[in-house]
Amino acid sequence: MTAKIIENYRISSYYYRLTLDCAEIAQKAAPGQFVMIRVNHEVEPLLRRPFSIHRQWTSSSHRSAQAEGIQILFRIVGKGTAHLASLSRGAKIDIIGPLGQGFRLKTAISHPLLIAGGIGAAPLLFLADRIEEAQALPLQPRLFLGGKTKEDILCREDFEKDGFSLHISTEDGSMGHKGLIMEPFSDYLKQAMLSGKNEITIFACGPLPLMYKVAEAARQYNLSCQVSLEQKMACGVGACLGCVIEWADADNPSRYRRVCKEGPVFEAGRRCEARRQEL
Amino acid sequence: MTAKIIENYRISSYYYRLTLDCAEIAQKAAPGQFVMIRVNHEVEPLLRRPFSIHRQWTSSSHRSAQAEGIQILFRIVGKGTAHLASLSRGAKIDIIGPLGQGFRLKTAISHPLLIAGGIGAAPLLFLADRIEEAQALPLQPRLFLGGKTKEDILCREDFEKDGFSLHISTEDGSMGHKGLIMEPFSDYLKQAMLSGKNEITIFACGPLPLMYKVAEAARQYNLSCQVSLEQKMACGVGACLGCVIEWADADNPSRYRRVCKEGPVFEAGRRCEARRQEL
Amino acid sequence: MTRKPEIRSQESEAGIRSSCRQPDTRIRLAGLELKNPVMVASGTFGYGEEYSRFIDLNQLGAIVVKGISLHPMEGNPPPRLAETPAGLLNSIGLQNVGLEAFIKTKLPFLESIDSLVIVNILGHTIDEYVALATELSKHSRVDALELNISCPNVDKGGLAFGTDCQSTFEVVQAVRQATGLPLITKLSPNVTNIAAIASSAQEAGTDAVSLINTVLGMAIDIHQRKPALARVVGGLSGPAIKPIAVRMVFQVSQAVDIPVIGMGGIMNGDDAVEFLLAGASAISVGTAHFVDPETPIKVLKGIEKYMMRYQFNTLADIIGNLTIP
Amino acid sequence: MTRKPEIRSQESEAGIRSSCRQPDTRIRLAGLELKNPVMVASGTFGYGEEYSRFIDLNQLGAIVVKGISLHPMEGNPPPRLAETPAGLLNSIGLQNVGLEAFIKTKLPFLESIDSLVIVNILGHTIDEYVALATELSKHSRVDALELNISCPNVDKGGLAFGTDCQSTFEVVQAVRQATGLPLITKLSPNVTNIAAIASSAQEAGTDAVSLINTVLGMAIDIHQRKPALARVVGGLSGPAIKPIAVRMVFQVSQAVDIPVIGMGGIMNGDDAVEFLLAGASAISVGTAHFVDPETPIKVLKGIEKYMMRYQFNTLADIIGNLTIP
Ligand SMILES: Cc1cc2nc3c(=O)[nH]c(=O)nc-3n(C[C@H](O)[C@H](O)[C@H](O)COP(=O)(O)OP(=O)(O)OC[C@H]3O[C@@H](n4cnc5c(N)ncnc54)[C@H](O)[C@@H]3O)c2cc1C
Ligand SMILES: Cc1cc2nc3c(=O)[nH]c(=O)nc-3n(C[C@H](O)[C@H](O)[C@H](O)COP(=O)(O)OP(=O)(O)OC[C@H]3O[C@@H](n4cnc5c(N)ncnc54)[C@H](O)[C@@H]3O)c2cc1C
Ligand SMILES: Cc1cc2nc3c(=O)[nH]c(=O)nc-3n(C[C@H](O)[C@H](O)[C@H](O)COP(=O)(O)O)c2cc1C
Ligand SMILES: Cc1cc2nc3c(=O)[nH]c(=O)nc-3n(C[C@H](O)[C@H](O)[C@H](O)COP(=O)(O)O)c2cc1C
Ligand code: FES
Ligand code: FES
Repeated sequence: MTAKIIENYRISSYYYRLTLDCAEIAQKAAPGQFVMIRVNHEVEPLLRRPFSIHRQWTSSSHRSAQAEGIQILFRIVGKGTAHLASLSRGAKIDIIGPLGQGFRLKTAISHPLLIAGGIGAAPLLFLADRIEEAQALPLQPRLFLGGKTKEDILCREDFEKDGFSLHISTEDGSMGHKGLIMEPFSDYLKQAMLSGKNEITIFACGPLPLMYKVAEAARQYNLSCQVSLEQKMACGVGACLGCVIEWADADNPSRYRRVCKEGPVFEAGRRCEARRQEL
Repeated sequence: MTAKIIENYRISSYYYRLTLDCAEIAQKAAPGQFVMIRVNHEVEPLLRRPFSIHRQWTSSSHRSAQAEGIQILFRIVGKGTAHLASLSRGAKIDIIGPLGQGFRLKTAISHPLLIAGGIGAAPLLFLADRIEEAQALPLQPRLFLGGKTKEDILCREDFEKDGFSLHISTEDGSMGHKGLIMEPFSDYLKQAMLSGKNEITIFACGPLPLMYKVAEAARQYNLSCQVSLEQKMACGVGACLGCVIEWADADNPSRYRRVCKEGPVFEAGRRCEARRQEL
Repeated sequence: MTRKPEIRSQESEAGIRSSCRQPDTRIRLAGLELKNPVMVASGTFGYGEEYSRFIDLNQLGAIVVKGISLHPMEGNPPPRLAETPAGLLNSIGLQNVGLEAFIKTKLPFLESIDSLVIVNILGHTIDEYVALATELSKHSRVDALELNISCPNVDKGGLAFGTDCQSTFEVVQAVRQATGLPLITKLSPNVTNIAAIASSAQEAGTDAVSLINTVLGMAIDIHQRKPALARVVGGLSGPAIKPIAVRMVFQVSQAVDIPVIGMGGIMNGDDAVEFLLAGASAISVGTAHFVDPETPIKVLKGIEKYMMRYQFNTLADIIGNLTIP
Repeated sequence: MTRKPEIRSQESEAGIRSSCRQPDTRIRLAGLELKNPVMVASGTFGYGEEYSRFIDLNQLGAIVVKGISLHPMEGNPPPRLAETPAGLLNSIGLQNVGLEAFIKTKLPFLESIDSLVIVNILGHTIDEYVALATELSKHSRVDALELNISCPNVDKGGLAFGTDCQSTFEVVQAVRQATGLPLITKLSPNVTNIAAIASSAQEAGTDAVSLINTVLGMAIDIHQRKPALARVVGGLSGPAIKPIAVRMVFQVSQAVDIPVIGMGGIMNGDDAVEFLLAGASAISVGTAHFVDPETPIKVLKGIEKYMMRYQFNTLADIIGNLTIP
């Protein structure tokens, strides 16, 4: 379907926030789901590009207003994203979605811990919005946000507005803790376990190595954990079998699973003992 | 080299006049020569597109001012020209030229007859400018301008400013004579020959069938004639041998000749008896 | 935003209006009656269901499902995809649910569709192909079989069946004897002489040939200094291969008497017409689904528009209708 | 106008600065000493002179001139060119001035250039190849010969020499015996097993192989319902064929011990590096000249930049430097 660009806002040198008018997708969207965008009508790039749904959007300030569109938070890494960044308000783009399996929020979550690396923050804000809307939590929800430099620390204020307490780290120390975000996250987990706060659910999105480490930590403490993974995609709808990843759990013994269909969000914590060695 | 767009003026639904800042090319340019333009930096269209130099351009109103740029008159027919039409003032395009062999104006021309079909008018205006600058002609120069509809009749006023007397025809009769431009042209030739005006030199540019007919007429009356031809091109510089056309004359017996190198302007009149039958 | 000027069509619209009769796009081939010549290529359309949310499957001439093997195959390790200029490299490794699960879990959905269903089959030995053909012939929802002969023949050191006339003949003949279903042999383009392979398949009794499968290709991640695909070499599809596909469809059409189903880089109606003019009786949309799930419908509309514009009433009027200078 | 945002490089610029030593891009192959690995492909660069207005020919590793035959050839009728998605189809028909005129009118210009000159030769019989090689070996300005074996072998019913191991062996061996010049055999990609052909050429004594020549393709003008090229089928070049070329260069490099010269769709330095990593010792720029005459210079700069970024000092460090999972 076609969506009109409401705004394509440049956050910093490489990050953009794209607001799209597409009520149909917006109203069906769940946190963790994604859309496939055709950035132009040329043969290069040939394929659509996958982007997480960053937020539902509404023009009205009324809280209970129906969603009229979605936002995408993206980083320029190649041709497709560069082209997307060049589009302006009023332009129309071809988009399909919402696609894939998002974060599962069915059971009451008493203590959500979110962890993101860089652009991984994108889908977590939608999740944070939902957590904030739906839940009166016994403990303050927390977000661990890591990046290379302070430019990669995205949406800080938005998460704070959603009532999250933030832990920030940057590799160059330009904001927050200097180092990798796994360090404060591990420390927190260790302490939480000591103090008996084991009703933790982890939601993670970011580079694959970070996802492995988060999953490993979750299993170590036997915590519930969901991670959002990435893989190159062609169809985005489960038809081509191109986007598989090796990520199995007890309920899903098949070796390769489609990021676009069974994912992008996968169970990664205590329910994933079957193939622990492979992660 | 790179040229900045000074203006990309939309003449009518499908015709544009592009003014480019490229003094180097402009100062070397001769009427009938062309440039190769890279319309974008994508893989489609892959190749440069050839365009005749329509006019030299200068920002100053002083007549003897040095040329600072060139103009291109083009018609949208496909991807490349559509993209070119979408470019605006200030954009930079990659251009090489001037290329090829233009109209030969060495000998004194007492009675130039120009004939153009549609976009064929483009290079003829540059020629008309030169004729107007250089020559005090015994007879008024004439231009025969044909098109499908009046939209295809280009640069009327400019040719008139250059002192040309105009004969116009359109297939739908929306301007001038209703019919093909060969009709008034043939009539004129016939009459001119009767009245002994045989110091005629014909300069033609337009669709291939028209060029064949013009060449045929020139040979019939034993007149000097130069036609500008088109062929798909790849290199534009004589290297690939892709743009050949079957157009031989007494001086050039080789069967296939490169439009980009030996052309685009070829001798077609009395000097071309060798292969008359092939035309 | 850039202005997007319209492209002037070389012919006036009047030509289109003058003949508004809806053209007849039905086509019979290999004993099948297709409501139109637009099929979907194996492996690019899953088992049909995946795209049912995006287009009306009943509008398709035929659905060719993802290649099925006797036993489930887990496929190749990721990464399985790489984009190239105007093309896509894939190395899915023939991952599929296997014959049994296909019949149990995938075929039922297709019962509700009234387009033809063609099952693409693959094997590593002739016996596997025969077993697949025998079993699938028992199911009335299966309208035809498409033999993917681009698979490694384990009895011949892993060389693909379809790269050799003799192996092609043998596998097609064996399957021909095992099934009464219409049989389509899908040819590999990675051969010196595709017309010769097509002739062997014809001799062995195939009812039609389809082509082209993907062209072997490779891409390298120069920053990591490793192949972009885990399995190094993959299959190239998409617009990049269209001229190769058109050439092969033309060559094969000249060489055989059976119908040809053309594919390779078809993105729109004009591309499809190119294949029909080259001699194909039907065409398949493949990679284009990924770009736009509605492609098959748009392709059909494009073919119809072309037929109306030039006043062709039936598909037979355009198939192979090419003037060779 | 559209804003054109920069693309963020995945590695920081610091990596580049840390090793500013100019890398050594010289390469020896087939007894030749190239100042750099960037050559220009036969048929895309005329006889050198055509592009001398646009680039400094002395900066090229080698100039491979348009294919020369014993007698002048007038080539195919037009149209000879058609554009396809990310590709170019050509059917020049081997038009060239012939051996005698080449020596008289084209070679003198090349005397003034200090890059290597490689003459691409083509014949319709083995005798023609031998005659060409014999005569060209007498001219000191000719540094090496490149054998185009994609030509129809009239003694074998017009099948191209390069589609058959035996014919390849025969023609290469005959030319090998006729010349002491370094001999490069240029392979056709239109074969089932290019590694086998390369091995035959090696066995017959070629000093190097170059690949790929163009891929056979076809395009149709659907409005005129005739082939876009007068001669129906032509050769596909450009970015579209790059993945096919990289695959073949990789396969051939694995199969032979002689150096490989890679080409097919190289548009920039990154593309060239892809071929080097796949195993090529040098590369040729072809169709890209038409897009940008400065491509060879830009490609060389791109290779150097890559080497500096990853701190490779010599070309040998990157040739075939590929991790296979
Ligand atoms: C489910 C999912 C959700 C995503 N959500 C977001 C998001 O919210 N915001 C965002 O900025 N990006 C997101 N991505 C990544 C985004 O799709 C890629 O950055 C984009 O496709 C790159 O396109 P390109 O043409 O600019 O880069 P290309 O020119 O295609 O590639 C440039 C570089 O990016 C890498 N790359 C390409 N595709 C992917 C991919 N799918 N995953 C990871 N790396 C890739 C390439 O390997 C290469 O190094 C998501 C990916 C997936 C699979
Ligand atoms: C020496 C020379 C000078 C030219 N001068 C002008 C000029 O001043 N103004 C102008 O508008 N056009 C001129 N042309 C034609 C112009 O080059 C083509 O219209 C243009 O290349 C079409 O590009 P496209 O991508 O828009 O069309 P494409 O998508 O490439 O093709 C669309 C249609 O145009 C036809 N076409 C493509 N290339 C050519 C070509 N070289 N000649 C004729 N038809 C072609 C195709 O067959 C097709 O029918 C000239 C051509 C030559 C060879
Ligand atoms: C992801 C993918 C998977 C494919 N799987 C199969 C398959 O299982 N069996 C088969 O015969 N062809 C398979 N093909 C080949 C296609 O059916 C088709 O022949 C090829 O892609 C060319 O058409 P296209 O360029 O329109 O995609 C596959 C192609 C792609 C891109
Ligand atoms: C117009 C043109 C003419 C060519 N002529 C020759 C030739 O005479 N001899 C030859 O061996 N290869 C010839 N080739 C093939 C090129 O040398 C090269 O192998 C091929 O184009 C692939 O490289 P590219 O994709 O970079 O162009 C020609 C290619 C083109 C495009
Ligand atoms: S992208 Fe096609 S199955 Fe996931
Ligand atoms: S376009 Fe290459 S020789 Fe004329």
